[in-house]
Amino acid sequence: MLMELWVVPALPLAGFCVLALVGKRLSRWLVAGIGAGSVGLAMVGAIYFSHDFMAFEPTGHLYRESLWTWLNVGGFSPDIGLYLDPLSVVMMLVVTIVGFLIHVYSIQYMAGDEAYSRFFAYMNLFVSSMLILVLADDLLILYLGWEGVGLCSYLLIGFWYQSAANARAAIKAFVVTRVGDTAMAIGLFLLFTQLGTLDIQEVLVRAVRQWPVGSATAIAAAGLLLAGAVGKSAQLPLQVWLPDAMAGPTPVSALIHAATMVTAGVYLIARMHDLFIIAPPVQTAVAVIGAATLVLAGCSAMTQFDIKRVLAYSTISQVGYMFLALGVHAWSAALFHFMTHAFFKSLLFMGAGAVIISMHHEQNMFKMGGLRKQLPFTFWTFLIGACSLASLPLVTSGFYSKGLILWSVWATGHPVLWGAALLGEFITSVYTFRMVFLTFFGEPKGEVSARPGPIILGPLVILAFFSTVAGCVHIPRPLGHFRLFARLVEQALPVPPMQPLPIATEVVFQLLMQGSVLLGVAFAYVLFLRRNDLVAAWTARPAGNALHRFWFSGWGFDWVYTTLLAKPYVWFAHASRDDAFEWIYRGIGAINRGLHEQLSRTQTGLVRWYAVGIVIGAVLLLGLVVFL
Amino acid sequence: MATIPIHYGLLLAALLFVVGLVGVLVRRNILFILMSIEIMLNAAGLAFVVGGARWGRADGQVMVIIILTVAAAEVAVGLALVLRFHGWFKSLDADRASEMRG
Amino acid sequence: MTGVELILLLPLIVLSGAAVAVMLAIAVRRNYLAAFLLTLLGFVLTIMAVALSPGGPQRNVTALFVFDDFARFFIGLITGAGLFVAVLAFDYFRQQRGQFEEFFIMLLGATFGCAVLVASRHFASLFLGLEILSVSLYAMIAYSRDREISTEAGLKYLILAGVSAAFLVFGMALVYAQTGALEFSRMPYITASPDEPLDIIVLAGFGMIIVGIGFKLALVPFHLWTPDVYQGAPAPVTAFIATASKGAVFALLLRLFAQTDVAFYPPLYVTFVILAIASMLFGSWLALLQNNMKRILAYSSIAHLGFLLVAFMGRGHIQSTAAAFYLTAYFVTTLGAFGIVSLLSPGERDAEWIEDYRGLFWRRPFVAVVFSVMIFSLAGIPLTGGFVGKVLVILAGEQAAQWALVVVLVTASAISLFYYVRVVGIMYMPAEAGGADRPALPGLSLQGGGALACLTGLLVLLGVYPGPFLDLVRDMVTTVYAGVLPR
Amino acid sequence: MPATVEIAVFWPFFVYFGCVIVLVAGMVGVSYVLGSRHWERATGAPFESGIVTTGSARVGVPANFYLVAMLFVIFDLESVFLFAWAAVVRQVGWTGYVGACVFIVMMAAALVYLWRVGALEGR
Repeated sequence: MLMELWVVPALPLAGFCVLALVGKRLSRWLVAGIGAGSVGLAMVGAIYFSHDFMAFEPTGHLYRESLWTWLNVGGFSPDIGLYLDPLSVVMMLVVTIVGFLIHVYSIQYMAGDEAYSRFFAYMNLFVSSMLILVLADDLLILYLGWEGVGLCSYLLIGFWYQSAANARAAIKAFVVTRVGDTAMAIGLFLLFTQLGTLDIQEVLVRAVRQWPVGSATAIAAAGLLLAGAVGKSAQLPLQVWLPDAMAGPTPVSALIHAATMVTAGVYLIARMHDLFIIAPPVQTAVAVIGAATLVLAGCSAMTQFDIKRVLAYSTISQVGYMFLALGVHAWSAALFHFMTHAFFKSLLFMGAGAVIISMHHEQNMFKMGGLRKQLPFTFWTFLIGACSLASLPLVTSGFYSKGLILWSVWATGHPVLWGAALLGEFITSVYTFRMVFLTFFGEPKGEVSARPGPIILGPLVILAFFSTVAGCVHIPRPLGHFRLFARLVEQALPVPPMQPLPIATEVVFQLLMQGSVLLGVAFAYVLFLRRNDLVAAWTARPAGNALHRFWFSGWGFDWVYTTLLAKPYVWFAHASRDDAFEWIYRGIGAINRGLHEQLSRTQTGLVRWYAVGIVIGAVLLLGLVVFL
Repeated sequence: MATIPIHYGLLLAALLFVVGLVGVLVRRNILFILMSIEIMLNAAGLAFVVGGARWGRADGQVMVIIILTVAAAEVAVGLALVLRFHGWFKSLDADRASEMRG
Repeated sequence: MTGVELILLLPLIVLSGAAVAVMLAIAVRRNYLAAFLLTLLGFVLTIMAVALSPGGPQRNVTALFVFDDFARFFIGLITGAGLFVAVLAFDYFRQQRGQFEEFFIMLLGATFGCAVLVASRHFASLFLGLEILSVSLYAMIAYSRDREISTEAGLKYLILAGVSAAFLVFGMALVYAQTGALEFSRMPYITASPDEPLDIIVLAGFGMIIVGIGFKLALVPFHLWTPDVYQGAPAPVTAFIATASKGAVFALLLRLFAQTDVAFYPPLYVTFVILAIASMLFGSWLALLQNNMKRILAYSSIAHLGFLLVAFMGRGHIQSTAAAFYLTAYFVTTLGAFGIVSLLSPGERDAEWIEDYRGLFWRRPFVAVVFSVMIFSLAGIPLTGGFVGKVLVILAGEQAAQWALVVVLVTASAISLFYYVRVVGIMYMPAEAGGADRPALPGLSLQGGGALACLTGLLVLLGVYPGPFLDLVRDMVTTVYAGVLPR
Repeated sequence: MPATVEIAVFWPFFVYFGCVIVLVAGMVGVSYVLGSRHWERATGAPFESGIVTTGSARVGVPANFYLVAMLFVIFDLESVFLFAWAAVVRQVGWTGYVGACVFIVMMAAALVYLWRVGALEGR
């Protein structure tokens, strides 16, 4: 039966503790065993609990496990507990399964690294934090996991901290997400002061009871939480950290993009859905942000040279789809896409990693090419992942999940957003196959130095399998109408308000979407495999060149932030170096320093002076006692 | 039988205590400082005797015996330390011991 | 003397018996390891005796002692501290030249003194316990024969402790002369009739007792000895002074004032408030730019005792619970911090300068992480016992409506953050920047590392899951109020 | 406690105190007046008895001397407790007897220790 759920997050945490404390003294195999094994056991536990959960169907479709009361004094008694419902079941399963495969992959991928145990320690902490986040039944604990995820991303992006660029990327990720985190913390304070609790279910119940739909407080609270989600999930306008986060080792990228970090925002919104429902403007903002992000990031992805940066922008874009789905109340569609995306994106990253180590750590796609023959295994798995990302029809999981999103967007009556999503489909298939063609087709340009070993390829195969079949848990009406996933998730999340449209319409829209995808593939085939000169000619022209540069730089967001925020801020900081406030702080410092110096003088080292101190104290004390 | 008022006894004890205290503060020789501490302890002993006499009970005198023994133990360790101190500083000047400060 | 009383006395009997046994063992054959193991055995047996002894309120044994749950708790705590100090001292003195077997006699004796102190309900046992503790400490502080500052520290402590003991015992004599009572419970329950002004001699007597206790607790303005003694004493001894000695005296203070309520007589109350405020602020300021780790910890301990007094300044059970919890967290933290200083000290001198810790993380990651946890706890960062303790103390101060104290507490915590973070920062700096004269680090022994791991685990447990321990403390403090007039 | 002081009761003390002062002052004063005041080579030397002094009286005494002195003080004062016991030996009965025995055994143990570590050897 359902019990002892806590072992799932506790196992990776224990792995972290062991590795952090004695990791350096252990042999590499032991480190790998503990690192991957703890997550593996957590995965087994997660599968076991999920099976139990679905088999026994606890009342209300949820299971709470109260672990302990942190401290109980003066009316303040935060309960520490875990919460399992279909939403967290899905999250927990994906996090542990994908996390475990990435850990296994890392055993070989990181084999040459000096800081082997440090790597696995951070990775375990990462997985553990994410599990705490998705299983928390209290916003305080959720925030703990949230911050833990942020900390681990910082540590792992800057894993090779010897290079200044990596350290800068880590700091950038930390600072940018911190902007969102701060907003979220304020949101939590707001919820606590207004509702008097941080227990998630209680918050939702009280919010719905206390606040009418569209009330200002609800909008403020939901907006602040949205800001937090936007920061973590790298959506507009806080998406700038993710492309730079490629500085970390490739398994880290896979973990951040697929299983842990960027999906935290999606989870948060889905978890707090009642709050968002009573704040319609915020809900609309979620959808608009998602749609805008998916198009913008897709355009940037088309122009990148670095294979990992393409994938990074594609993640931003795909999470944009999830936000879009959340924004139109298609909760299960968002979660469905989260699941399939986790599989194929980790597959793509790990495939890209295999390519990169085979090519002497070369990441520029234009220096690759023709790897189809040299790395057949990697090629086929990568191709499966790419098809899924581009959502080629019928055999890929992306087809089902993204199809559901698009259909939900249309059926809930958002034609403009639907148009953006359709455009995004086209762009997605263009940049995906651009990547495939540049890397695996054409003339070989580089030398393959090493072939990936079985421990690297194993997870790829498993993920390729999942990327193919994971779509079967939800099949749309024209193809058989199988709603296992939606039925499960809708136990926890409301059913989207879809208009009852005829099946024929749905068929038409499926075809439209497939048309744009296939068009994109053809486009990529022509431009990047057959007629390279077209692209070259186009980018040679001033307008084309400018657009290319603009997209390449991620729509100039970094430039905007630097000129509009960072530079004025630095200037202002310089200018106000000697202002009145500064004097206050310096004054406080000087006062404390002066007091320290004066008081230190009383410590003369002379024992008789110390006795004088006692006597003076005694005289004062007796005087006070006697005369008061 | 007429007795001395208790306040006189306590006053005497207090005077003795202050004599010892002043001794601690003004003497630089460690031996004299230790002696002064003995005087302070014995002043307390005297006060206990006075109290015991006032309430007509023996526990005040028991306290005196305890104070005496404790003072002896303290002095024994104190003398050992003084010897060690002399070995290091070649002097019995308490003010020499100011290696640590600040 | 009945059988039950003997069983109740068992912890004291075992401790003193262990001291005599170690002494005789040395007389038979001088062996460092044997003396150490015998000491450990003594401590373990004492803890067992404490655990097995019947608890409950008002377990009086003769006129001198009471072995209620309060005494059992603190004897257990202090014996545990003694145990850790023994482990630290074993590694510490092994690297020095000379004979160190007798150190363990002194350690057992000092622990015995502390145990007498927390179980005392009479001025005679109070004074005896305090002096057994002090006399053992004089010898322990001056134990490092080939270090000048060790002798200096011992002598300073001897003179000043002698003066303060004279104050204490003179205060007792005044109280006795005026009330005829030596037992706490027979002293006037002072605030029972608040309109009636207290006799001036009794007040002066309690004032002098506060001087004596204030000295042992290193409250400002009786704190001047602290840094010098902490610096000069061998690191394990410093750990003992900072924890067991202060803890025992604080427990005694709690009992004395719980039973007489004298601390709530307005003039004395004001005195305590002033002592607390001065200790918190002066301790933090003194530590601010200090470069000697042992002195930093000394000054920070002054501030921490000020925090403890804040909890002491209310007469409800919440306040006593907060004080006992805070004291426990402080015990664990301080033992850990000085334990690290002790374990990192090579034979020739202590690892006391802050420069010795530069880049410690890169040389000794485990030790550096443990030290960070300890310092975080001292600073009151969440998920450590120190944080929970501080929250409890602030709540206690808030419930006693002592807003000035709470404000000062928060201010002093903010100031203290500076030097705590500075220490942590230095540990994570690159190691190359340090001086060339840094001594080689001694190897971490199994028992030393184990002790540190235990302390860290305990500290995190206290911070993350304090519930059961809090309940234990809550039940325990109620016994100290047993037999006292109802409020 | 009467506030007035009955000095009359204590007059023998004052007479005794006065007599002591007068006597001591008289002895010192008379010898000062009558004594001879010459200072020659042999004035300070003992005459026909005692030993001729050599060197200064301020010689360093070996540390062992102080050690024995300390031990003496300690053991001497501990015996005070035995006196206290002796005064009430009948009232305290067997409990007191056992207590005293424990006390004596502890003192003996300390003595054994001192003897074994060589603190008693007057080298």
